[in-house]
Amino acid sequence: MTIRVRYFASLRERVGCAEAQFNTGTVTTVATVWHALNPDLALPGNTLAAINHEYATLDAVVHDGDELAFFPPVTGG
Amino acid sequence: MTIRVRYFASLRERVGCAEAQFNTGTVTTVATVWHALNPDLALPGNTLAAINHEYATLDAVVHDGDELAFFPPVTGG
Amino acid sequence: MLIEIRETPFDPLAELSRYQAKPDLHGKAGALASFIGLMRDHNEGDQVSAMCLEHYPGMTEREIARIIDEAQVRWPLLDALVLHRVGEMLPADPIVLVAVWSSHRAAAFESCRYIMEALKSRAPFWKHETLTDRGRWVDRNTDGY
Amino acid sequence: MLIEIRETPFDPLAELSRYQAKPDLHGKAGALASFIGLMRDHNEGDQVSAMCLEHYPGMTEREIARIIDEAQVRWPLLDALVLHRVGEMLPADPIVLVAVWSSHRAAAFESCRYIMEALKSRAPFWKHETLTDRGRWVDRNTDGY
Repeated sequence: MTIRVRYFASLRERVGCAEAQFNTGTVTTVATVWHALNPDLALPGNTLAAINHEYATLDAVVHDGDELAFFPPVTGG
Repeated sequence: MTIRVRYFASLRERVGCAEAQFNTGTVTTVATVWHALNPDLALPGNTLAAINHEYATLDAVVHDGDELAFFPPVTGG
Repeated sequence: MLIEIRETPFDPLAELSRYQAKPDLHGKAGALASFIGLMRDHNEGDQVSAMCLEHYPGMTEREIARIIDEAQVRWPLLDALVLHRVGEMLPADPIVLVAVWSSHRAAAFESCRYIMEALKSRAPFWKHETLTDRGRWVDRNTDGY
Repeated sequence: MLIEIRETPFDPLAELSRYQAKPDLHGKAGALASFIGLMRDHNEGDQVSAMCLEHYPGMTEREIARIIDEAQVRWPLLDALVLHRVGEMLPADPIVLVAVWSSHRAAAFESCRYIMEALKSRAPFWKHETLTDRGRWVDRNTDGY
């Protein structure tokens, strides 16, 4: 299955890219995707994640075709 | 001494006038002025009073030249 | 700071735009909280076709100024604007505008509501409604908290 | 109900005027509470000369819609309008407008603040400030209560 991964704001700068693709044959969680794609970068403690535009926890399961986003605390308004 | 007395809104309609003058030679309170001017009309329980544009209690003393106002609960905004 | 009682219809958003252009707010104000009270065509289950707002000239302005002073003691405000209509009005007419500028939003939100609630409970205004078949004085304001 | 993300400067009071003209609000709305967030020229002791607001297109709009839905469950609202700026902006530029119409003022005040606070804590926007000598990401929003 294929997951579209997106990074925003300061986290995008730290990771060094805005978007990546993740392919796997097994059941995968949000945290697993991060570690597989960023083996040398610990997930910052305040990172937020969203699956298909909805907030998700780090142990949430991702499915084929999902869009998974990682971003720092929001600062709008 | 002379006190200018004003009535507003529904209280003006009950009293039947917007403005009256009260003359006395002795020390006088807000309640005394009402009773002297309106001997047949008990002061409605929710009436508010102001002396010179500032809220006053019924036992506040009025002085020569004061403007004393009586009015019902306020309903602006 | 500006407090005005208006005897003719006013456009609160246009007034707010004009006031907001003050150069001392530029770049300093991070938050503008405002409240606009509008005349409804119904009240307590009855249709209301018109309304007349009476006030106590002089005391009204002083009482609103005291309320704004109290708010300025409690919160760090940059500026405040209060406009209130009096006289004959029709449904949908603006009755009152309360606007507060501050650096941060908590002060703006809280002081705007404080000023509005204090105005409703203390500023000497009285509403007389015209219903289909009669007129009536509004006898009290509902609690806003 | 309207939610829009704007990539160019907007005039929140003019937008509010336009939206307020909707015929279904006429005579029904007794209260309009609104909040406008403006860019300040200073933050955390530093001068800020410009700002760039990033967002997550799609999720931002959906999250704000969820927030308004929550507010509509909690309070009897007649209508709501949320506009938010993204991209490059300068001090004094409007960043966000939250406006709520209701029959009565308590619902308008409380839901306006609720929507604004929820937007600040949940809607995916990120501010990057240009200071005199460097740029920096704003790392978190201050608590608004």
